[in-house]
Amino acid sequence: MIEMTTAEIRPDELRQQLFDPAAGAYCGFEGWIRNHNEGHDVLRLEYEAYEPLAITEGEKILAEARECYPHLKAHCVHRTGMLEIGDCAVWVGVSSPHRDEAFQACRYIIDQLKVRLPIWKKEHYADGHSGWVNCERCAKSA
Amino acid sequence: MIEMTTAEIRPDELRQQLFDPAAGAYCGFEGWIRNHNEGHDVLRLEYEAYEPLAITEGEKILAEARECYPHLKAHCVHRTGMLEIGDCAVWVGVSSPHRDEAFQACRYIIDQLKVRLPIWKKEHYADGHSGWVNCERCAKSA
Amino acid sequence: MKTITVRYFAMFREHAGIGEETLSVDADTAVDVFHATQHRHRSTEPSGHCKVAINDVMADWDSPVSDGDTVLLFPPVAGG
Amino acid sequence: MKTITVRYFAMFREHAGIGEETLSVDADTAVDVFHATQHRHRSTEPSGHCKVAINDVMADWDSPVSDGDTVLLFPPVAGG
Repeated sequence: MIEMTTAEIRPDELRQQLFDPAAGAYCGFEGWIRNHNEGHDVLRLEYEAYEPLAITEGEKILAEARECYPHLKAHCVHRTGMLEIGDCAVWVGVSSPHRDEAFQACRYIIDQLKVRLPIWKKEHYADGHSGWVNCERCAKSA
Repeated sequence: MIEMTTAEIRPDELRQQLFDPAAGAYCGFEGWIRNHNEGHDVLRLEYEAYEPLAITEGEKILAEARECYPHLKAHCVHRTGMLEIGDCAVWVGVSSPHRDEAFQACRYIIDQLKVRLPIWKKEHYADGHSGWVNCERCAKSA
Repeated sequence: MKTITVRYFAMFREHAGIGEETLSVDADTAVDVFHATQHRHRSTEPSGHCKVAINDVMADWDSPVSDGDTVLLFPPVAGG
Repeated sequence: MKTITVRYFAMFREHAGIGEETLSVDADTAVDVFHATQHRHRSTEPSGHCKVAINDVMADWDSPVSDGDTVLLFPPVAGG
């Protein structure tokens, strides 16, 4: 299941939903807002999503992971709105019988989420400027 | 830092120690007690450790990971004693600027802990028997 | 001419100064709609970095558009 | 003959029926101590799967032992 939220992400509560007596391994990933990007001092990040398609595409990604690893339980939450340094922007949790699947599935899910979900982030810099991440670079390389 | 404990492992409190304004990624691994192993129904698991060397060897493993990934924060807790299905036996948490290092370092640490720490586990089965994990197999293959 | 509702997101919305508008365009496929909006808002983002959906379903640039469709224009994503 | 304190863990402790004992052994290296304990407790675990420490420091099987040393015998590990 994938959820979009404007509220604080609580990994500890979320991971409990993945409990399974047959699971020996849990792998969790969190994306935190960090204070720098490509040489800029970042003060905060603003996330915008188009939720209907973020949910549809996210569910597809989770289904792909479960197809590769049949005993997987996987869940993901992505936050939107204005986030501060240290806030958790995205959480992916996976439980499975063995650790190899848990690591691989968790990695697959976050990698795919990053490139396929219609979610954009705007960085607000210490110098007062702001910019959409990636977009400026794409425009330059055009 | 590596800790040995007989108390419940609380990943949420532990992960907060890894907070770093320069960290954009957090990867956590947990080993849970599962209800089966190699075709046996498992009721509970008993962990025994030789703590002085478990700590020394664990610190070495964490130092190796930090040498590969200089901006890493890493921490590990291993529980000992009698554990029930679903209990967390080991937790590894890693934060770093980017997700690639976080996943790789977390995986390195848990893989090394499993083969290098002087920690043994005895499975208690539904049929009333019990056995030290791995040891029986090694004896057979001798 | 077809009546197409276009929705802009993130950088595109800021550049267009509007989140949604309804246009009369001479367009057979999604990329024709994209080019019409670029002309209208003097934008140069290449379609290769962007994605498009038609009526809330992900589509390709050469997917056909029909009168009354809503076309969603997604700039490059950077989730997580 | 040297006086060596041997500590057993997990499977070894259960097999020996004791956690620690002090032996008089004719031993130059750690593996000699290991073989002496195997003979004593009729155990057949190969040293290749096991590890050894001398006075709380990880050692090799061919590490020398001295009178008064404590040798720790570790069966195969399975942490986590």
